[in-house]
Amino acid sequence: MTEYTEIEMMICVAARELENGATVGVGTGAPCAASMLAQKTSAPDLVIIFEAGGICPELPEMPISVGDSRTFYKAAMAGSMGDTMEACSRGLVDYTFLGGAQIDMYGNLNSTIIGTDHQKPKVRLPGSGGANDFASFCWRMMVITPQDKRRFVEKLDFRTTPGWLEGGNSRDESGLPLGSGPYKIITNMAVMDFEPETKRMRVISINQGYSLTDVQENCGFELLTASNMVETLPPQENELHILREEVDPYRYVIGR
Amino acid sequence: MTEYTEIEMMICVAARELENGATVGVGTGAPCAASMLAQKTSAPDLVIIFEAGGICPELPEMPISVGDSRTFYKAAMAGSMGDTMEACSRGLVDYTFLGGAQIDMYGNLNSTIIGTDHQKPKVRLPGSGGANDFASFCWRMMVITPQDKRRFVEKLDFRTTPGWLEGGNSRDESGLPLGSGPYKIITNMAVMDFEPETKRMRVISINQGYSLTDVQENCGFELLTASNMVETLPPQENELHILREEVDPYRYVIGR
Amino acid sequence: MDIIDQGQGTLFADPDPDKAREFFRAKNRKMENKVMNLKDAITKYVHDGDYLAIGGFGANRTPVAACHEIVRQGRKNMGFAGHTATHDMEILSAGEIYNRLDVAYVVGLEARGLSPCSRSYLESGKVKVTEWTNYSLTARLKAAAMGVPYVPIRNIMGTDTLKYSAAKTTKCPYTGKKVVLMPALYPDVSIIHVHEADVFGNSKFRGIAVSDLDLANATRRLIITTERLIRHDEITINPSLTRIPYILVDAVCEVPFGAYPGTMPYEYFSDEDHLREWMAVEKDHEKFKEFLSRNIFDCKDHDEYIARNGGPKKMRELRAKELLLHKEV
Amino acid sequence: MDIIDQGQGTLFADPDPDKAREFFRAKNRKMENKVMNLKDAITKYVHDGDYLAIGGFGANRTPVAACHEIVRQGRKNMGFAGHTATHDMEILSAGEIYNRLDVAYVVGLEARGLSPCSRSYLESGKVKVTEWTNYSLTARLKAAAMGVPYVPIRNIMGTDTLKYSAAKTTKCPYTGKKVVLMPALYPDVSIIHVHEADVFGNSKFRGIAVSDLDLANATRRLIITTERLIRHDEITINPSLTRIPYILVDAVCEVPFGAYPGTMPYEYFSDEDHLREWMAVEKDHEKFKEFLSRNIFDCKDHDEYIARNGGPKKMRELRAKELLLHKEV
Repeated sequence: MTEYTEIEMMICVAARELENGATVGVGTGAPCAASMLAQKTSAPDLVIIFEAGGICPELPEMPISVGDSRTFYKAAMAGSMGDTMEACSRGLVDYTFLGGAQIDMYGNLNSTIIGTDHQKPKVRLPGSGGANDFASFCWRMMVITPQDKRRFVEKLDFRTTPGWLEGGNSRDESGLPLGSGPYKIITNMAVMDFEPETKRMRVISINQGYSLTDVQENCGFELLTASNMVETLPPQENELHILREEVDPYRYVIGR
Repeated sequence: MTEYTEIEMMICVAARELENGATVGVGTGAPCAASMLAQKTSAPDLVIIFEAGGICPELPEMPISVGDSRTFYKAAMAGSMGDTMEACSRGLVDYTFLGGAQIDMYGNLNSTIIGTDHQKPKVRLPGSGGANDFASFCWRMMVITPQDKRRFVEKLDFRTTPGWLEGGNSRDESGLPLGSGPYKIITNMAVMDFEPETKRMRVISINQGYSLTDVQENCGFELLTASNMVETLPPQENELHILREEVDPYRYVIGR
Repeated sequence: MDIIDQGQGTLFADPDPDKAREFFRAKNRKMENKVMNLKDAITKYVHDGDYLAIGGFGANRTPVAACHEIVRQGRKNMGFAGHTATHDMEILSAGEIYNRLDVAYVVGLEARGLSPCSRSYLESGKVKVTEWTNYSLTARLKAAAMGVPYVPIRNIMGTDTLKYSAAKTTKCPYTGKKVVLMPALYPDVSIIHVHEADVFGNSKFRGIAVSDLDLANATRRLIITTERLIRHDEITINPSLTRIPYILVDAVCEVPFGAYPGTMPYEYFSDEDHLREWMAVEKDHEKFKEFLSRNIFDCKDHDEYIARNGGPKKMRELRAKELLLHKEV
Repeated sequence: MDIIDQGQGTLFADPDPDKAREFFRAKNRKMENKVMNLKDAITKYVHDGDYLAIGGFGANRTPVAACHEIVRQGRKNMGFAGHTATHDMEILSAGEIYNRLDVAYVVGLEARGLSPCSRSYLESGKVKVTEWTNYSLTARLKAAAMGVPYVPIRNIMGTDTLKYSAAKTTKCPYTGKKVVLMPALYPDVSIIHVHEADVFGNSKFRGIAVSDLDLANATRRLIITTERLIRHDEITINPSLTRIPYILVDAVCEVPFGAYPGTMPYEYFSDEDHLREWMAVEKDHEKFKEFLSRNIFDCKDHDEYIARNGGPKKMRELRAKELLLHKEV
């Protein structure tokens, strides 16, 4: 059997969600690796877009910043943040990958503070950056994150970025663009989607080596389960080869 | 005595109103000629701005269109209509020259229709173009126009472009940017400004060869008169020389 | 939201950003070869009843060849954005292709005078008209580009231009100041003429942008006509120069002298004689019909139109004029 | 206008366009030589208490030299736009120059990790914070650039980001849809780093614009730092390439490697070792003090900072890295 790490696993699983010819707004790290891997495997026409203005680059190596010069290397256009965000707002961007210190059962994310006093937080985190923008505008938001109880929480300390808000129809009623919202949550243990009515997080596949119990025990809220829950297809030989040799040869992301 | 035509007269008088270091948003024809003349006489640092995006060009000859390539020849920037209009909206543009088929006592202009049925007008005119924009945003709007009763009317058929609206404080109350408004009206017979309280048109100087009676008889509404009304300084030798030899040698404007 | 004042004009295009999003969601994102001839592009992407917008500025970097082709194909009942529409408007009026018109600047050709044809068409009562200004239409395109239903600006208040527009005046909740809301304008189809494009539609042009960057974003479908096709690597070597990215583009048509008889900056100046001929001949119905046959209906394509109006020699003259070579003595 | 929802955050800059207009009315429009050294420019145009914005994107085309000079001169009580503020924020936090902060992205250096200094300063309670997002701040600058008090966008609704912002949610009168109004942000002073500028301030840069075009328009005062001064005729020969026109600019400072240790596209890549050193040394108060003395307070200017951190040899290495010369084998 092929050996792989959990981060490799998550990147490979994430890459498969991106269909050919789609657009994806990405950040640095695992999202970028997943998008690059998708381009080199099942989605050669995947279009990568960076929030600072890089549109459809040929990434020569892993960017350090979503605005560094790699993000518009041999690009179709080196535009502006307005160009990117307006394209997202108009509905031209299909996917985005986000992360955060905390996530709740509706896929809402916190990347602002830990603690309750906003003006004097216990831990100050970076804030939204472009996360709220991407999550508001892109059709399908995905999250790549390790599964643990401190991340998967009942109640966020701060709702930085919209998921399905309070579930049900609350997102559509909020004023955010219709039809957009969280899509898949990819962890080291499982893949989750959201139950269509309640918009609650739901396990749809479980990674090799883990059980549903593991997943639930590493989650601070009750997870729903899909009726046809399956085992997540593990990383394939060719995916790992391309990820290791072509996407991230210096192990910037997979070496973490 | 130096001979000159009425259009030459108006251009020379208009040019003198532009102080050095000011910005002016201009159209084609007399406004452009006046601005070019000002640059070559009293206002070498006058900055000319065109609505389609040309910023601070060195005009090699009279433009035919406010978007033709002369309007950004050796310019500081070939920008966009947004760039120009946003600069006007932010208050960076001091003067503009406009015209129209009709003008009323508050300096409002009509360049949309003659007649009363908007959907089936007696005469369809071009519409606002950038006139309403310039008149709304630039600090001081001026008009160069022949003086006659069909132009200077009691009531416009259509108020395309704002002057002082209904006079008094009505412009400030309208929502248009504060402190902007019509400044001088330059005709073949006289120069008018606006009385500060009522904002009604007021004769401040009369051109050689005309009397106040001539001016009033060629105006469809009652004109106020300034207490210190003077004779307009006629075109000077050097102004005419530069206008004829350098600004408009092919007589595109002064030959009309 | 309290409406202080509002225009009575008709809104010819739906400002709803969610409906636009549904369209854009389905739009092809692949970097594919989109080169086709202009005839096919107009057939495929410009339909009767569509709302049309034209790039450039009247007779400057205007897709004249595309306007001819629309008239040649006999489109009808279109909406049209009269955003400093001069010679383009003149052509489209000759074909009576539109019956709904957003006016900023129409019927005139700036310093050249007025088009009798455009004018009489608008005076005929056959065209439903809503009034705006140049910047208002730019702002409406900006709102669409931003994917929002409107943007507030500060013009037209206190005028009949507002009264006959479809704008609404409200109060800003931050400052208490009045602002006038410009509803988003998402054209169904637009055509922009550029200097250079690759086969995918990545486009470069020189000179003023007018409102074409927002227009390219705002429009549902976009046809690029280009003086020249270039290799894709001429785009990627300096992506800072890309003005319109391929993802917005549906068709790329190589049309040399595609803006003639208008000006193409750095390439050729307008043919003032021919533009004067247009305006003059419009005064006589029979002569105008004949003129249109010769210049549009009987021309297979723009190459033939150019050939009938002076061909390569004329183009060289207009190039010399554009480059101001007469000043280099 | 009915307010459906609104943030409780403080608005640190007045969105009133008429007040901004009064300022811009008095601004010099003459094309004059504005070249001065960076020290004088900061002294003259950056004041205690001003609201400051920094161009570029964190550690990309960021005016690092100007940030050092602001800290060196000991500015205090400033407002600051944390619009993907990474290494710029780290420097300004080291000097504790601001006490009011609009947050979009702060304390992090993206994939590099977090700045302990920025973080502890924000956790100290000494800084008043209002939350936004990257696009929200872009939109706020766009509103100011347009000379309007706000623009509507469609993000942040339903989140605490709205709750701790100073935004307001209202209903669009055209569509009935909720939109969130972003109040105009007119910074008192901003600094943008470019590749080339003439002595008047006409500026060109390559690569992504981030939000700098709107920022240049929105800000009351603007300092340009440039890798190189160029002759004015290099601007006028191709004015399509001008990104920032002179009329917006108050001072032009020639600062080679002015974005170091960040990236300047097509010129030099970021010095990742030095950026790591910054973050590492911040953990030890004494070491950090020493580090700041060596790199900021004891440096006469940016030339000296460059000399102390590898000088020409290092700059050549970073240039090779930026140009990906290691891939050319």
